[in-house]
Amino acid sequence: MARYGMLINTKKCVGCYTCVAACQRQNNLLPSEQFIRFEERETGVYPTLNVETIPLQCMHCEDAPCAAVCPTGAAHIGTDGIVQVDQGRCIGCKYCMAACPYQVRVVNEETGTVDKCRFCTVSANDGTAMCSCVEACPTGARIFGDLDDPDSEISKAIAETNAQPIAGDLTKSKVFYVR
Amino acid sequence: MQFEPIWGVPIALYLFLAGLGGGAFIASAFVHWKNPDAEVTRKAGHFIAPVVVAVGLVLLMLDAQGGFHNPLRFALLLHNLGSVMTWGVIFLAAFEVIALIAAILEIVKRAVPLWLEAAGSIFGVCVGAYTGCLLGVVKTFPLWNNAILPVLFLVSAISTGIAAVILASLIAAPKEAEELDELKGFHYWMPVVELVLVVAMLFIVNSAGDAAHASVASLLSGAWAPAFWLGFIVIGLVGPTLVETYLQRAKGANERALGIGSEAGVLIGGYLLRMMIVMAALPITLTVAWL
Amino acid sequence: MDAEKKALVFDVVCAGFAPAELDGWNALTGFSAWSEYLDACETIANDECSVLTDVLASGELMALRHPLGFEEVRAFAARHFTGGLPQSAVPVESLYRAGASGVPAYDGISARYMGDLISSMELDVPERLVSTPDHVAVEAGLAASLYRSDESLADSFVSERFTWLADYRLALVALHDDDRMFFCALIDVVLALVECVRSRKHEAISEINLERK
Amino acid sequence: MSGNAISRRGFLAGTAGVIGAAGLAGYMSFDAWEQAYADDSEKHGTVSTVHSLCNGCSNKCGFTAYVVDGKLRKLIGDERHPMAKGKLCARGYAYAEIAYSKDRLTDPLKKNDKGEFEAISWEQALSEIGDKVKEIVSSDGPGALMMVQDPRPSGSYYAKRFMAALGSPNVYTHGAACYESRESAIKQVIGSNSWTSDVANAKMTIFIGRSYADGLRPAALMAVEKAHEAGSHIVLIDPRFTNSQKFADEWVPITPGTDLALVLAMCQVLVTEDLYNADYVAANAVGFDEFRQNIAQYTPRWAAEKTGVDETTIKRLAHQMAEAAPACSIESGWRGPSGCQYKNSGELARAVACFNALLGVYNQKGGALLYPGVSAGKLDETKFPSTPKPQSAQVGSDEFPLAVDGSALAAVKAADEGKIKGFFSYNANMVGGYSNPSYLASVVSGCDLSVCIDVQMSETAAACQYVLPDTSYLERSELPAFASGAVPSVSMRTQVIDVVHPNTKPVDEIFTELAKACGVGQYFDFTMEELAKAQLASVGVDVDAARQMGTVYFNDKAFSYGTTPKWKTPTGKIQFASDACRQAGYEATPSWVEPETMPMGNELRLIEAKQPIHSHTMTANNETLMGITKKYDLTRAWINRSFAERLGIEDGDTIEVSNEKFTGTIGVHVTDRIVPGALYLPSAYGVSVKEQHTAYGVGLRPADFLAFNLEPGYGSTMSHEACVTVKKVNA
Repeated sequence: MARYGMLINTKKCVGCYTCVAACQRQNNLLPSEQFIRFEERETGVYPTLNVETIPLQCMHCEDAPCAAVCPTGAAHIGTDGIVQVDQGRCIGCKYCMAACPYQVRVVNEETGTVDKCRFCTVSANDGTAMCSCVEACPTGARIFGDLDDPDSEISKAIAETNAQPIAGDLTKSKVFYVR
Repeated sequence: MQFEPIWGVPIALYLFLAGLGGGAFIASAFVHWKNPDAEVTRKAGHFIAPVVVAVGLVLLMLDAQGGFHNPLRFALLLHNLGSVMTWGVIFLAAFEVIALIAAILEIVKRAVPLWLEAAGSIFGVCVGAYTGCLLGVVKTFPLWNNAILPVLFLVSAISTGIAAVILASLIAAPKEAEELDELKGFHYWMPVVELVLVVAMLFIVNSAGDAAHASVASLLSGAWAPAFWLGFIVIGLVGPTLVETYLQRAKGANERALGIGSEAGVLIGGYLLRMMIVMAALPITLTVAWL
Repeated sequence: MDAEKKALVFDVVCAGFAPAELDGWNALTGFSAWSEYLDACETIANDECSVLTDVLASGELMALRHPLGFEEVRAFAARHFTGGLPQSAVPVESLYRAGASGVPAYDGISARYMGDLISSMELDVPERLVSTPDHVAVEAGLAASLYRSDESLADSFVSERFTWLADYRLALVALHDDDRMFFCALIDVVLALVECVRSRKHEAISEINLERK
Repeated sequence: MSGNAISRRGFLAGTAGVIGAAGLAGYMSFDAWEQAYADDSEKHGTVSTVHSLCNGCSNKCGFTAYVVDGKLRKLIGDERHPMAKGKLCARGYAYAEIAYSKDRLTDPLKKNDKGEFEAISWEQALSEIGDKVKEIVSSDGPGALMMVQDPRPSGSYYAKRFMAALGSPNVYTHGAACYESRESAIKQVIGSNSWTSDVANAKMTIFIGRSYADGLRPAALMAVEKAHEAGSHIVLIDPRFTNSQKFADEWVPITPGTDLALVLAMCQVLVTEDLYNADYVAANAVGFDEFRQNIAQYTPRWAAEKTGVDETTIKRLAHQMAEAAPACSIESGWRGPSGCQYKNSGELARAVACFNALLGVYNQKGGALLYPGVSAGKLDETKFPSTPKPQSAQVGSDEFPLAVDGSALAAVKAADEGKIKGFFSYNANMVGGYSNPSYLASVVSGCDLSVCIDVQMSETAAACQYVLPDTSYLERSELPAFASGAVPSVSMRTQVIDVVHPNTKPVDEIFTELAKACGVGQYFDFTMEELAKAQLASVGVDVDAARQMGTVYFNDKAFSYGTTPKWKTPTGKIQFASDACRQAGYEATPSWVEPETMPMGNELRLIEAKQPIHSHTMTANNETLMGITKKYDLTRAWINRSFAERLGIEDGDTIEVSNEKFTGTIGVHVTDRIVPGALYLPSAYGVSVKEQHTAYGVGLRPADFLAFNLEPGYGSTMSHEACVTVKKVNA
């Protein structure tokens, strides 16, 4: 049973929004459904500056607060630790949106249900190449893989760069950041 | 980053009405016990409780778009016993059933058995407190995530419930209203307790990180300051307390009008409290402060 | 109301919203044919479940009485039934329903359904409408043919398919063009007819339930 | 009475509009269909893949399209494509929505006397345009026709051939609002239009007003990332702290319009401190002595005062570049300060080319590479007859002799003077942003004949009499797209989905039929596929193999380091001094030219630049991209923090931006990422056509603040020569 996770290296993120556009194309999402949101931090004083763009998306937490509060069981931790939202059960009460400290869940205006990053990189159903955020990123800032496999690219990268979740131990996040 | 509140007026109204329903039932049970002859007041309480809770539930369903499109899914609400909302649904269902039975009994002029009044009151407390817990368990919003909120919401629930009942009796049966001294006695202290709770809560929350501080600031000095100071504090708490103190000494001529005014104030304050807590809360800052 | 009258209502919409030949339009709007159409409108208006009378604004009633000539219909279509203009009101269903991508766009779910339906019923569509099978002229044409073949099937198709016309009517009304009243009238007649068919269908269903109890 | 007046055969399966039993059996309700369709949509969803080229910008990145049941599902950047290298950008993924867009043109349109567009038939459109063209050619000659086209594989061939067939030399690209000054000036120095900086292998690269992360070409962005990781010293000289800062070591903020002074001073340092490659210059260049004398005056102190960059930095940059030579270069730029933005853009490009020459970096590893290209060879004259030589010179070539591609705006000036009567536009939106839109719109609508060929309504189309609907790039195959590169290549755009609107035509058919209508059909007696086949055959490539592979490389023509390029200049040498420039009114060697205008007092210079998710206004009507713009308020103007504080303007306020041409209000982003003397506006917004429902009325358009004024000698639009004042608008 794998334990999928992602590494995002903000030192390589130039804020070009390709990942969110590719995610919308890959998963056929509404224009208003953006599974990735961005925070931008400007530090330093003119003219020595640094601008950091931080992509944020579902962290697929192992102790997912969204799954804990979801009354209908729509938000649940599925196979391989991927937090999923069963669109057939979701009533759109938005409790999970409140409970998620990363604020990365969005309402599908058409169906009234809530959805979020589905780690679609793992489930290329038609067995072909993916245009998910990981493959689409032009600077290769994202790595996806099995955290339980020590030889996987992501495990090695996390060890090498000492990547940390964005908000420390706020939740057992499975997305690690190099900043 | 601009933050759009997740829940809006419908949910704030739902939390307010659920609490008020619970409080109204408790008030009418109390009246039943302490002032058996205040028929109209008791009936009012027993009618208000189920109606306002029903209205609240409808608002909840309207806001939950997914469920609204396919209503069968609401049955799934009982799936996750770990979720406060599931418990809320259970309490609300139980309370609504009891309140309806009580209301029907009133209509057919049969006495509402005391055990039913007691059960209804217990569930009334649960409903009042659950609304606070619903928000309280959410770590994302420091303004919610503290132990005082459920107590504050419960006190406000009972206070607004009593206010509604007294308001009804002032309007429908002014003579009965004069006899409700014990009820008014309790009711007199509630806004004071609420004020203490709010001050304590905001004081503690204010120190819990910059999202917390920003939320409190937006209440005290930011966009919500008018609603907070004028609406909640003055009209909702201080105003009614002053009026009640005045009424206790001088049974003035326009005692009824002042009473109605103060009870209405409590109701307005109760709603504003829910609206502000729901909509002024700002989420934990990951890297950039939410404006 | 007999099936032929219902078919005629849809013939007029089919010809009006995709004007092709002069003689086809003149045949429909000739004195005898058009009075038949007005008669059909009358029956719809009098039907207790229809709300046509108060829906039909005075302008529309007047427009119905004096149908536009072919040249006026063709010119209106040239100005407003073509894509890409602020004054466009292209009568294609998927443009008035958020598609899979949540944005009204061509080739929506209704287009795919109508496309599959037309091929499975071995019908062929005029070349210039082949890519928009959910164009109102195609849907109306199919409805008319169905009414001339199997009324109950036609009723179920009509009750499902034409609900989008209410949104389309809003786009029509918003046009700054006096002739729009005529086209709004045609749409209102269809909407009223659909309303009757739908409510009649519910009665039919409820009757069946009663019998079964 | 037949059930269907709308069609010859209509729905008749039987007679009188009756459907036979078999037909009725085929009926299924929507729910039944949805159930059936949903169940096996995965099973019978046949996935087909096609190689095509993105149309989101002029990079034309190659991608593989995955199509299920005739509907486009996803796009994957082609690993083999030289620009994409396996990646696309946000526009690549989102712009594909254009095929099904609600705002697409579906029929040929003509303006009626009330100025409203009406759909007309292709026959009517073609015959009326044909007659009008013949009338203009007979009365004023073919020189009275002009064409503006933003080059795309089929578009650039067919548009040029159409005009050439008529005998008109007036075919222009968008160059005058993009690269005109840069390519023309570089050609004066080294004989080629541009170079590609070998950033990945360089020790040091300087970018002037250019950001690989905003004007995003995936391959280029990856190259600068690789350079950064390899420790290469990347310098950004720019009034803005752009997204490329992630892979840069140094931001040199500079007063806009003064980059020329900085480069001249750097040249001065190399020459006076004898740090230049004397042998290389002696062997390859002419006019160096004249250059050396002239350059002496441009001391770093003089430049520091002009540019706001301190003297030590100027000297240091020159020294570091000398040290890193030859594995270094100043990047050529794209639309930036050397492309078309200032009165001294041309001179800046010349100075940059000379600086690189001083260090002898051309064709060196890590330097400035002149990549080989391959183009189609000679074709069979009978099948593809060559078009007649135009009798007159291109309009504007007299007043702007240096312009290598000619200036469309010069032609607009001629049209305003009545010399040009017929205007054609393909896949371009001149009125929307090349210069002042209201002026351009008035000139275009003043022409006797104006025809716009596009996929959706634009400012240019709205100004034209006739609008012809093009298919979207996903609904057509196109001619081979040859690209120069380390290994020159050719890539194919193949049709991905069926034509959505039957009344739209692909560009090759439109121009073929237009040519026939204008009586020059004999030059178009072939189909696009035949031409593609012939073009590829002429360079030994099979068209079907090319469409199958997407991109084919000409390994035998690969570039190799160290080769000295053939300088295709009149003197056959690198020209530090250029006669053509002297005749055009410039100094022979690159010299300082004051910008047209400088901000005075509280004025700010209005600068505009690209954002990674838009290609100027072309992608503004896209739901997904505009969704990103709205969520992150990307329409906001930028002003410098200290400047804003002086005026009491805070981040998020609304400000009024105004000058004598235009006034508009916009949200403001107060930031240190811009120099105090400038106001930045993104170049993708302010679309003024209601037909684009998503884009209309969102944000401000920088071009509205610009007066129509052309750069001497080159004819570029000088898009940054506008100053504005700002004031806080109380919300």
